[in-house]
Amino acid sequence: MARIGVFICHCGENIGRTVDCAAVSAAAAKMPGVVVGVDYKYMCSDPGQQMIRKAIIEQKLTGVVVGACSPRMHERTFRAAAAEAGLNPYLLEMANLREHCSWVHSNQAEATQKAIDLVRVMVAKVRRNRALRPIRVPVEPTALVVGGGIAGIQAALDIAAGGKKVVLVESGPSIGGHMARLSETFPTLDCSQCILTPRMVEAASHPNITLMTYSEVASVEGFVGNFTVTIRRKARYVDPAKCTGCGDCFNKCPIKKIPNEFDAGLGQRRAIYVPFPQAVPNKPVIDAAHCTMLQKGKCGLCAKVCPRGAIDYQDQDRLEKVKVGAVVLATGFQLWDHAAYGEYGGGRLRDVIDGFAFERLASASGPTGGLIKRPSDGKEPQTVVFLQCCGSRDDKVGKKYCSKICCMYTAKHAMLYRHKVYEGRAVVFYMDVRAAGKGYEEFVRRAIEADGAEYVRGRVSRITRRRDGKLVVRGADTLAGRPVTIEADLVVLADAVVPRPGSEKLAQLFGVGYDQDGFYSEAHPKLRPVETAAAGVFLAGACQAPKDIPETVSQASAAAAKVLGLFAKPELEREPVIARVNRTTCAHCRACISACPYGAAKDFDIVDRAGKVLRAVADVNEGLCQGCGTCASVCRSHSVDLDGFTDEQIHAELNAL
Amino acid sequence: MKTIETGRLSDLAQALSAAGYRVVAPMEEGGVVRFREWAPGLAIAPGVVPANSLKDFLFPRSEVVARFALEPGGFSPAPVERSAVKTAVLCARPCDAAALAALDAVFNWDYRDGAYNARREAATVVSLACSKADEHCFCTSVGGAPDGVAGADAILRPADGGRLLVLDALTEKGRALDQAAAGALAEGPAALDAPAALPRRFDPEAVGRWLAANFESPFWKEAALACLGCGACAYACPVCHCFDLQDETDRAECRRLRNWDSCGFGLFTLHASGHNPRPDQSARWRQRVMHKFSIYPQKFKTLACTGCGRCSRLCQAGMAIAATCERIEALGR
Amino acid sequence: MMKTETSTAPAPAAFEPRITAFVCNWCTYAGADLAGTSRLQYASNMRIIKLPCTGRIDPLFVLKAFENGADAVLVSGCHPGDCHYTSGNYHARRRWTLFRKLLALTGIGDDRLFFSWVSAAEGQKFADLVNDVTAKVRKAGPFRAAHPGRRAS
Amino acid sequence: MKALREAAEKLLREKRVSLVIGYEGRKGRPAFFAAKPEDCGRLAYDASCRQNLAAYLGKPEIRARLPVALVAPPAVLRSIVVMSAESQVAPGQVLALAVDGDSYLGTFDAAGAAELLRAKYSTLAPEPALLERVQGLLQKSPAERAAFWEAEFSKCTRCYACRAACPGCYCSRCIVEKNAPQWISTAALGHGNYTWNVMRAFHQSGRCTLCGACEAACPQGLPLMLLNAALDREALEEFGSRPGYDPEAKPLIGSWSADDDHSYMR
Repeated sequence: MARIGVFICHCGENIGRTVDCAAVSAAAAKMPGVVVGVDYKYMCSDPGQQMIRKAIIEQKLTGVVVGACSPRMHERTFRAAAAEAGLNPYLLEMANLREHCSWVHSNQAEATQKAIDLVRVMVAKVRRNRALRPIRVPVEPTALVVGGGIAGIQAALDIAAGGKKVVLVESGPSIGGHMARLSETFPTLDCSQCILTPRMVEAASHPNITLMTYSEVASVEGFVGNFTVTIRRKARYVDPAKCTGCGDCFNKCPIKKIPNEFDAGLGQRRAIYVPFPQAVPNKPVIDAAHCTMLQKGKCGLCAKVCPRGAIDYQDQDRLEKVKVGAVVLATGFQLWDHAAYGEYGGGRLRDVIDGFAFERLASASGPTGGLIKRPSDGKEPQTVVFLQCCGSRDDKVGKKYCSKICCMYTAKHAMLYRHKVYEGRAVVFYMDVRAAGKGYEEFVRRAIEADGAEYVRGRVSRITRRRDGKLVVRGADTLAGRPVTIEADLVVLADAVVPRPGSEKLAQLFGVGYDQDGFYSEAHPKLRPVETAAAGVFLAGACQAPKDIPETVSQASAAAAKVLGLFAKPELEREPVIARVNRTTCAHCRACISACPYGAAKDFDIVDRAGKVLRAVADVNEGLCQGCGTCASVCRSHSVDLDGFTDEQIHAELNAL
Repeated sequence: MKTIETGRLSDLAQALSAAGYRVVAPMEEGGVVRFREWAPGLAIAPGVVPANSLKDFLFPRSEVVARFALEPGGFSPAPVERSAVKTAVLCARPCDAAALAALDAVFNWDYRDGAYNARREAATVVSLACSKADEHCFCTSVGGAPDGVAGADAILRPADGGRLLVLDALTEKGRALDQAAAGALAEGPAALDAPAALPRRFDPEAVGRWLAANFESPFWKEAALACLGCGACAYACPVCHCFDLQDETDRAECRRLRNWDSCGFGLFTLHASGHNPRPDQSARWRQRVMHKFSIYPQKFKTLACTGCGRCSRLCQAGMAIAATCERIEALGR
Repeated sequence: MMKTETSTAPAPAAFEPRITAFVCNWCTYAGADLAGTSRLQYASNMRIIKLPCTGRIDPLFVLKAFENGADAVLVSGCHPGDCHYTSGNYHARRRWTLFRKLLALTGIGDDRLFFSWVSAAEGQKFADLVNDVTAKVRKAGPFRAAHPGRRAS
Repeated sequence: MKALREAAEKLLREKRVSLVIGYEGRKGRPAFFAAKPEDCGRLAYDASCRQNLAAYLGKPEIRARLPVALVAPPAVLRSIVVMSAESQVAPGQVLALAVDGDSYLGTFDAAGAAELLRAKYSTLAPEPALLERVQGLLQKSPAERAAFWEAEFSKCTRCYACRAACPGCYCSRCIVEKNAPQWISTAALGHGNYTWNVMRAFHQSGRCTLCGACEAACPQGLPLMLLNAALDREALEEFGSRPGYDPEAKPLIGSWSADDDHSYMR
């Protein structure tokens, strides 16, 4: 005979304000099988948990329903409490009276009625719950880090420092990411490469880190603790084992006029190239699309000059499988293409550039050696207009969200420009200046007060190019309430931060969710900002949302800590929500075997003592089963059932409604 | 003689309904003739043996025999409405009426079944003598006749080449119905048609003797190969009366249902252990034949088959109990 | 059913639909949580049954809900591509495409049976969905008045 | 017919099968089981044969006597292919004596049957008249449709003749027989009948070969083929499903494609 205890939480006022908790617990006390029905201010507090533990022991409860917040919030907490009192944790269920009831309804009678129904459903379910034991699966203590920017590098280094192996996959020829392209960094103006390159080198040389540049994730199998990831190693046409990085090949390569992506197209590279002098690994790749040898079979100069015979035109993409227990996604961001703004020249005005282009102009290692020269004629711009929120906070043409980093780097740009062109004029158009962060506000003040950047609050409506090459910037000063026109030599647009192309596809491979803008979804916006809904897959950096360097680095370290925590135990405890087959009634139609996303459902022969096969049925591999229950619902005879969500439980829930 | 035109049977139904009877009669719907509750405007189709039998109205295919209200403490019994509407069944076949003896016997044997008997007492059965028979009919082989009166309260006999029907009341209930229907009946002479000529096909006693002695005969294995194990025969049979008790619960209450069941189903004898004393269809078919021609007669001194032929008419696999009996009789010789 | 002292509910005459929702744990349930954390207000007529994945939802669940007096049923899970179990929602989608046809043929139409993709990020969408579904069902009227799939008593 | 009888006789004489399941010449064309070569003279086939003999392949007594041969018109050939795709028929355990109208087309195993079907019967479809009735019903209002089925389903006695008639219904324990929990009410009334009949049809999604045996077997004349045909159309139009043409086919319900339609989802 069931002895159920029902515990209704007021959550302070959060539930109590709209739900008559006393009425709910009173109603619950009258439900079939319920022997305890009480309500309390804070069930998750220690006295609250103690109340549950005490009742379990004294009332010999066979099941518990806690009516409180969402189970995503506190199910673990309460199940742990139940376990401490000797009740199998899976005999406790939660009714979601806060997120699904008190917070979304204002009519007290309706909310209370709904709360009672939700509790009744859970009481009906918990009466059919069975004690379950967690499933243990071995963990492969190697991590996969996808993305070789500062996020990926930091995560990889921290995991490696924790003594675990890491495979660091980067799609480009070198690690370093966007940070390697920056001149100086706010708010301290220290040189980006000076602080980054040592980390790049450390990552490449660390005994625990296997570096896979020019590589991409092709496919993913398995689950937390036991992923098998197939990596596509793209053809480099240069054997890294032989190459010494001497540079003879790219100095001789006749194809010279390829815009260099690293320099935002302001500089040029060869068909065989290293993206930038400090690249790691500092070994060239051949850009097949531009190489005459690979396109037309003529030339072959690089092969001739290479002293080590490292050039291999026959090289092809290779697929490599790695077994890993956890994954950190750190695929980063790119800038939104402002071509969508016709009024700003639609991307056709050469002297209207984005933030990265300006970084390269300002960078000592950039195409201009750190001199600010405008792309069209190489002249030093005397007036530069910086335009914030270009594509951000604009849900018509651009993005709804704030890209967060633009206010700071624009201030930095204005500052850097003024440091390099003393007489120059830096005008910044802004909607708001958002400088929340240690030393950030001070930094912006400095740009304005010490370095004389002119901040104009307002939007720019139009940028046109005059015959003499001047850019006429028309806008409004909304503080002064008058139109402004500025004749500029260079305009820098702070384009919105958007996810990398293909990030959705990658998310799908790992079963990670993403929002409407393509940024990866965290498991919980506050309490699980590093985890994803896919167990064992963590997030670092701007692939989740726009972030600056310090934020990115701290999240990367957090992800690393999560990975190390996961690897701390040789075995992983998994929720025992798995499917089971009733071999007596299974007709072996094999629908479940076809349906199972994990290959967990498989054929099984029932044999007699002599080993003679009597009958074939379906069977489920506990280790592989992830508990989606698809097999159960394709089974016409309901011979497959799912622990934790059994036919009996669901039937009872429906009968309670 | 009291007569009514065959084409005007609905007048009789109208009169009875006006006199407070619920009228049940064979009517065609979607190509199938079925005993149904009559309502003004519906045409009565007396021609053929309906797909369902009279038993539907005495022993319905599903009925609630008990209710339990779901209460805080648990379950508590709740009342069940016993409805026994005064009913007149028109144009029952003699083989339907003949089945009542067998049903009465089993529902009043060790326990008097309230629900059945209430309906039985409220029912007046007016059968219709058969002037033709099809290849499935075999009432004459099981002690019946195309114009048999067993079990009937009144009988309609075709006359003047089927144009007229002559009504004869046979019991008190019948006479009461006769009174109630007076308005719809004419008085006058009529030449009764000859009942259908239906030669006897087998001797049920000989069949019974062989059955009692040949439980393990290999005959059964092959005799039941075609049987697919559905319940069509048992559900159409005017005598079959096996039922299954099922408790079904929803939020409000638990209902104990009495549903028809069939010895043709594998589930019929399946034990909770998984063991099934009637492991295959041959054992189930044997049970069906033995129950009708051996077990039941021994217990109640009456056959559990009236030769209506519904089971064979409806069987998708062509199982025919009369043919089986013929072969059994031959085996016995 | 329990009634509370503080009842300010609408007049009993007004038809308040009972709507049963089958949602997956990872997307729509979380989306409903987000609606809560965002304090979005929506109609209180829906009762959620949580399942791990839309792939778990057997058409029998839907019929049972109707049988037990639901005036409408909502099935909601992860957007295509987002399934926590990679393909449970694809399996569900195919199932519902066929099943809804069958129900339509037997008189349960688009004003009784609703399907949606609601991600963990779509709290607003969930709130709007509940309001929209509730409004439509109010218009459709009580299911139990009109269908062989209902429980007679 | 001569050719059919000779082929059947040959199979038995050469002991390639222990049983030939066909239709008997006498009125009603009942199922006939020829165990001896000389029985085969009683075999016959014509359009009045409504039973789908593949249903016997789910019957333990018949399975115990494999290998067997079936007299199989196209729809039955498809059933054999479906059953083999669902691992109910082991290769070589069932031979089909393919017939069409009054011609005998040869003896085939499941794979051969599939080839024959693809070659000669690639466009089998429900009769237009049937589809018109489905369309007609869909044009009625939901209330009218509900009323139509309420009237039809109310006749159902739950004798399960439809289930017994269907080769697809080979489950050793039908869902309606699972009583913990009892998803489908056993009462031959209202919602029990609705749920039973709807689920019976749904469980044939992507599997029904439109042989019509269920409807032919129904003692109450329920228009079950309306449900089957509607599902068959939907499965064909949405997913290109053609059950019974490929012995390797994956189950329609139990597989998926990223391109499946979901225009009806919000």
